[in-house]
Amino acid sequence: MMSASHPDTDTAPVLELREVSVAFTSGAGAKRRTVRAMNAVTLEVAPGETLGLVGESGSGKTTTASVALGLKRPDSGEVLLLGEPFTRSRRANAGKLQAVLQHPHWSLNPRRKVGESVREPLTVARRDLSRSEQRQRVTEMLEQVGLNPAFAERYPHELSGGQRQRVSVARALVTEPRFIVFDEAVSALDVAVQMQILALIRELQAEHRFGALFISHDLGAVERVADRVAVLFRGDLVETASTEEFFRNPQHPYSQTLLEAL
Amino acid sequence: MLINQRTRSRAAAGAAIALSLACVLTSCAAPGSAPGGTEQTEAAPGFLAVADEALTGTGALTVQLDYDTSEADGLDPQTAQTDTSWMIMGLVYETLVTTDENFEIQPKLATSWEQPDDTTYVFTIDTTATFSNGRALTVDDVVGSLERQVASMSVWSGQMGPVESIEATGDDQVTVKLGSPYAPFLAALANTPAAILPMEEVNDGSVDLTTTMLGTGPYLVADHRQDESWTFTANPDWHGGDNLAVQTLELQIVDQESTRQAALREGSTGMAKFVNIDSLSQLGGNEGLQIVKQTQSDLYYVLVNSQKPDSPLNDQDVRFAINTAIDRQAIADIVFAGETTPTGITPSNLPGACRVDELPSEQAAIEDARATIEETGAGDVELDLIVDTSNPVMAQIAQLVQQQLAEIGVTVRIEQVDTAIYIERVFSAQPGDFDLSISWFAGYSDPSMVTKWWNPEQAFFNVGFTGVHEDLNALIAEGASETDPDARAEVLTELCASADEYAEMVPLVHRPSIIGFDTTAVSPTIQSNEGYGNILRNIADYRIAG
Amino acid sequence: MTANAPAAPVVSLTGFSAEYRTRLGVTRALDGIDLDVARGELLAIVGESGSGKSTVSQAIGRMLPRVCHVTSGSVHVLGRDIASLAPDAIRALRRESLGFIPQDPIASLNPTMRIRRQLELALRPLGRPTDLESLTELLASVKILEPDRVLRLYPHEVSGGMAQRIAIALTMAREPEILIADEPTASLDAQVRDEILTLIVDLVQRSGASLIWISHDLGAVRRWCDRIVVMHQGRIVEEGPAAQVLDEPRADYTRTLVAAIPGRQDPTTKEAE
Amino acid sequence: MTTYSLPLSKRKRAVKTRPPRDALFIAAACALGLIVLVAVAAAVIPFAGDPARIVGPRLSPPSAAYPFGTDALGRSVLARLLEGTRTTLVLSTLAVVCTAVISVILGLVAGYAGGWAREVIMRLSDVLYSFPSIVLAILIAAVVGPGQAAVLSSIVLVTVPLMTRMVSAAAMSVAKRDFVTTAKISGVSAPVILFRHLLPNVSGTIAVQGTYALSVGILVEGGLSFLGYGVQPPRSSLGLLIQEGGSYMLQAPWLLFAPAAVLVVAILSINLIGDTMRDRLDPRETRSLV
Amino acid sequence: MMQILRWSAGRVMSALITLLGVSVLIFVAIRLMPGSYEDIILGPLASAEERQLLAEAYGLDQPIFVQYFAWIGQVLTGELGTSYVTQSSVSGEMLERIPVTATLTIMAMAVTLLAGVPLGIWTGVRSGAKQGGAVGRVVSSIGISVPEFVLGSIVIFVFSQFSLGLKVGGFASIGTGFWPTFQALLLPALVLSVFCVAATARTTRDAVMGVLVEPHITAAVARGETAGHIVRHHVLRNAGIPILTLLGTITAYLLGGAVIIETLFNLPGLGSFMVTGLGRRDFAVVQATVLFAAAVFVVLSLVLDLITSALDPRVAVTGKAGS
Repeated sequence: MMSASHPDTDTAPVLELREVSVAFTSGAGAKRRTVRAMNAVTLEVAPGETLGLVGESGSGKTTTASVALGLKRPDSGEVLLLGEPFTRSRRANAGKLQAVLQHPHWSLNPRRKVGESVREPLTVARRDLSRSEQRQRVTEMLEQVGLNPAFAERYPHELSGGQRQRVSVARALVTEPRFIVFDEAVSALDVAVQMQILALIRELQAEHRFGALFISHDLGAVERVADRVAVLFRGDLVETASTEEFFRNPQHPYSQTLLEAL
Repeated sequence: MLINQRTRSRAAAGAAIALSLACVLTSCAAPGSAPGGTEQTEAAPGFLAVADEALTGTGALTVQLDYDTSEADGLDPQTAQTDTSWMIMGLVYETLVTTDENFEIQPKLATSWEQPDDTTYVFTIDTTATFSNGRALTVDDVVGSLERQVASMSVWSGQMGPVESIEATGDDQVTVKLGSPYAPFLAALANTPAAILPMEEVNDGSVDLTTTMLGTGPYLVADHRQDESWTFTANPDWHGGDNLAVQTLELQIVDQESTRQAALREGSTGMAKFVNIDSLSQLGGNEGLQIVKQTQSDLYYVLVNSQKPDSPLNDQDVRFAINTAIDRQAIADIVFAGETTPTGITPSNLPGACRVDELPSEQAAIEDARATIEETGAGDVELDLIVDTSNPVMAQIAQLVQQQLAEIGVTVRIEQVDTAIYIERVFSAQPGDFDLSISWFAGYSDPSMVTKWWNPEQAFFNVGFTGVHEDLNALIAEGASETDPDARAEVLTELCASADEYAEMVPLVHRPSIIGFDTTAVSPTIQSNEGYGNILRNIADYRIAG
Repeated sequence: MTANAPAAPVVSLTGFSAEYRTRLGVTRALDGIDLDVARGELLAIVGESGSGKSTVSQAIGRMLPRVCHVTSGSVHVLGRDIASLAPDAIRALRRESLGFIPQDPIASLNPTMRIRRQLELALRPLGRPTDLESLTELLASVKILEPDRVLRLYPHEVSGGMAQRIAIALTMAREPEILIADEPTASLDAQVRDEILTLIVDLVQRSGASLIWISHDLGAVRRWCDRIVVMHQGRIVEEGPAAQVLDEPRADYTRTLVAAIPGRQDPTTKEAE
Repeated sequence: MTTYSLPLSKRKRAVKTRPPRDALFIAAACALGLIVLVAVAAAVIPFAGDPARIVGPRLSPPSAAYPFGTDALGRSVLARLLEGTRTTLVLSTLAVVCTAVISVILGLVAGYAGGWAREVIMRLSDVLYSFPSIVLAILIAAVVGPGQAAVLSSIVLVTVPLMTRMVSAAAMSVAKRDFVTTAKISGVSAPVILFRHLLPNVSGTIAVQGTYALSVGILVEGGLSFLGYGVQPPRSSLGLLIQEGGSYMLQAPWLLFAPAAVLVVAILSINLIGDTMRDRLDPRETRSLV
Repeated sequence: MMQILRWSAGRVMSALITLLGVSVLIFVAIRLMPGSYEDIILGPLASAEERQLLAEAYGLDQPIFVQYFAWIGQVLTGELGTSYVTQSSVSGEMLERIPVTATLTIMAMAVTLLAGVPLGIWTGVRSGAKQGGAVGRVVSSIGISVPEFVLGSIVIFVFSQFSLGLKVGGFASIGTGFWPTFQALLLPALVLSVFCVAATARTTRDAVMGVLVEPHITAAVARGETAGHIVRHHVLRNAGIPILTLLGTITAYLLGGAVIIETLFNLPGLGSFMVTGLGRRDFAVVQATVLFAAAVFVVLSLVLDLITSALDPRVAVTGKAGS
């Protein structure tokens, strides 16, 4: 596994999970079951790198995402963003991390114009920019994600699923965060549209050098966008390898069954 | 959106509503009754209805009243304050004497009495009478009861006048001596608070007067559910005879006027008491029902609070101006559709009462009143006028008084409060926490009895809003002690004028009492005039019909 | 247009158009569809979401939502124009001849009732035996391992694959002549998908019924279907035998669709970036 | 940087057709509009005269001189009806606005914050909700003092619990949406999330519950006046007029039916408008089995 | 089974907290009301000493929280205190009045269930068809819009003016055998049920329409099952939850809130007992009746929650209805 954190900030990992464990207790009495979502998971994401995280539903992917985003405090273990543990207030990390989540239908506030949704992170992280400067950044971002800037004036219900997910990506990048989590970001889209979004992410990452954690149950998508792949099986991190290595000969039996199913 | 006559009836066809509309159009109801009210013929002199002797059957009678008795001392008659309590307790307890349709004193437990001089009364007791537990009435019961009443310092002990001594002067004779002549003494003895109690059982503690009633009267209590119903059964060994037609009497407490009307219409009650003057015309049309209007000596009055610090009402001229502005006849015509008459302090239906049109406020001119208000600047202070929600008529009178006072530049804000708040702000608070108010009280059966309420030292309840006026108090005392009728009438007229000028308690109109009964169920005897609000006064003479 | 199969087609849509009229306005769903399905044929309809393929499947069973109005053309099932059928006639058609396999199997079961009770209720109107023994046998026929345990469970306690097997068992018990499966494996996990598809095709071939399979998964369609219809924006852009449509696509839209099949098809070659 | 020009399925520009004409909604809106218009107009130009002044003989039937007849004191019923309608509508609307403000704040906080905050708010609303409403109204009327303030506070306390629960449930479901999570990650403060993201998305629920609260408000005002704790004379309200009319039903049916008709039409149209708004704001697919 | 107990233990706790809240609210509120009990019972002619004496007799002069804990202590031991006005035990009075309100509630509920739910289902199932929607909505809206005191006054008038069999003033016969009580309560129950039937019809219609669009119903339709079969087996069970919740609220309204009908028809029920007690500032009566009404509501909601979880298994596991 990766050695201790690197002093040099350029290659220091953007996100570090050390021995992170999370357990849920559901039901009660006889039916009381404790589900171990994450057992001692350790992983890192370097700047400019995309780590693919795969696993079946119920393998702890979503829990890992909320821990990585600081939405859930782990039962044990450490979570470091840019070397710092998550603090109580989220304002401190404003602008440094962002997410693109699964449901295109609910990724944008239906009652606000698309432009305003994209501009929102700036209002917290970049108070120094004036309103018009912020609007200018929004126009640039929309162009970068391949959308006509005029979309800023439209409402979410006037956009297709693919277009809405592009807006989410724009919103995620507008504050040039160091770390982005993509939690099943494309699984609800059509195959053709998925392709375009994945290509877009690769391209923007090359330009902005953000670290990304790409979570999905779809190996095809992970293969197209991830540099390294990590496999989660019932809360355990069973294998981590480079994408090329992983797809050529998976070590762990569970990884093998995943690949056979393709 | 104007709904004219034609479309309204067409639009409502078919629905239950149409039934009532059809009824209206087919003359069920008298169109808007013009002022002056419906004339009423008396069945016999002094009686609105007389029981038909020919009917010999016996049975049950149901009577619906608007509220139940709920006194501080439970069922003890001596401290009872409301007319409903007097009526209900009057079914079980009996008094020495009673009043007839002309307010004359008639014998009851005292078969006869003489007055050797104007401060001594000697009563002959009917010792054949027995209490319902079978024990015969004795002079000790009479003496004990009257002494207990005088000592009780209750409302009624004041009305009994200056009693000095009560002694048994023979095994069927009791003599009462007064400190000074007191004309209304016999009238005071005629009301339930002066009823004769079973003193032997009271003294030995075997009867608790607050919870049980043990009297010599015609009826016994079979069951009581507070605020719901009373059930009485005839007292088999009542000294007044055991041929009572009404063997079981049920009193139902129904506070909604429309529900009482409905019950009478559909025959689920034989008799009912009404407060709303329109019951007369609303029920008049139904055959089988007879509705009579009994003139009560009770009267509505306006309270003018002269005691509230730095209120314009401290000035008697302002109060008199307000009194002048109030038009009693208009109230009688509009609120009560002409079914009642104005009254002075002494209830106008009692013999010797003062005449209303001679009152100074009736003769004073409205313009003078308006001038007084302008001079004193009383107009620029908004006065509050509080009324009790328990009786909707109060609010109607208040709205009329408000308009009448507006004529002379006095602005009034009406505030409807529930009974508890009303009593606290008007009677408990010293000084009264209000400017004007409207209330009513019983007029009793002797003109000078009610005048006592104008002397706060004897009345207590109006200490918070009435001043003490020596000259008025003197007139009140004189009115009570003057036994010669003509001389008394003069004193009372002077008394009325003086109280009218002080204008702290301004009498308005008589409080009408409407009684409706189902002629196919009962043939009652009902007096045209009533002093103590007892609509069942002649229950013993009632006959059961059908 | 394909040559007409000798026997009369079991399902034929002629010049069929429909549009959705909602508060947001009118959007055209189908634009002049001509489609015939022969008896025993395994037909796949592919296309993006919003291309109208689901609307076609609903039209066959006259299950169009209320906001969707037929503007022209007709649908004939087993030679009868379903628009003119009386309510109980269409119900009889659905009961005896048509079979539907839902996209979301768990949601297609009544959440408040145990599986056994639902099976009894569904099978009793058809006069099928509903005793415990025949129910377990029915579930075994769709390769459910412990049928008696499954019968006692509630729908939310069953896995997606298991629920789909139950749905299939329910449908096939009625021996339908036409089976319509609208993206039957969309909500299932990867390894369960193949088992379900093989089960469906096996049952269809054994019963001789025709299968209309709606999907956007070209890989799976290629393996099982005789003929493929490609739809785009409410119109059929291409139609033909599976191999020909996928290997030498004529319509340019089909070409882009085929290009979009992720590398899975051939795990060894990674798409050049 | 290549933009992908793949011809995605372009959404046909939706043709803006008029919303489906709902006859009921139109009728209800007109009826309510008429009532409000006439009541307000009467305040500006008292064409029906001063409601408190006595104009003619008591209890006279509707005629040319008195279009709606006169009441027990001889006042024009039309004038009192207009004033009564205005009082009732103004009081209920004001009360519902207060209810909405309180319920939205409590509901949003309860829906979003969850945990102990939600528990406290829910328990408070349960306490008020399980309290017999008529006793609650009388208590407030007595403590606050009879009159308009009492009616206002009674309506608020009777309608806040239900509306808070509804808003909280709606807020809870919106709070789970992705755009709220993203806002949280972007460091947006809680109050901003409440009012920028949650409030616009529960406005549908608020509007619908608002109309139902309005009709409950009118009923509470009527009930209070019926028991004598409501509006103070000589002002009138629909409840007061109906209560007075109730005892003159045989002799003067117009005293009861005029205000009763206005009250029923008002509540009926408010409820129908409420239904239509709910269908409009979160349109649902419908199916008829028959 | 254990799991259900643990889940409802939490609910019971919150129910108790709610009841505690109600007891504090009513205790404080009536003491804030101007106009005291002494004024009422002693009447206008009482002197200050008499008032003080009476206050001490009932311990009304002690600090408020002392009085509260004394009262709560009593209530927990089942002792509801004595009415100041009638000096009789409150629980005795309540026991006499509860049957009246209970019978009225049961009869009104019966009418609601027999008319409201079927009407709701009928309009719900036909919601698509043109006339189904309009008629259903107008009828149920009218039912909700007519206040009881309007309907009550009209009914009382019509039934007494034209003897249509039912008696208006027959309240006295309550408790004297089943049939007279039933007759006496039939009319008020019908008036009361108009509102409840309309409200139930509306909620049932919404619930049914909501269930009809669910995928499992689509599957059932696809299986060619008849409308009756689908409604009986699938729609009712799933639409049951919102209907039950509303029925709970309605029953609570009937038990505590039907004061106006009790006043109009002069029925000695719990509601009018509560309001007259309030008018007389009879603290013991008001506190006991309000607490009782609230307790009934809270217990009812608990029972309904349990039934809801039995109806929809997903609730039991996840703690919140799956819908």
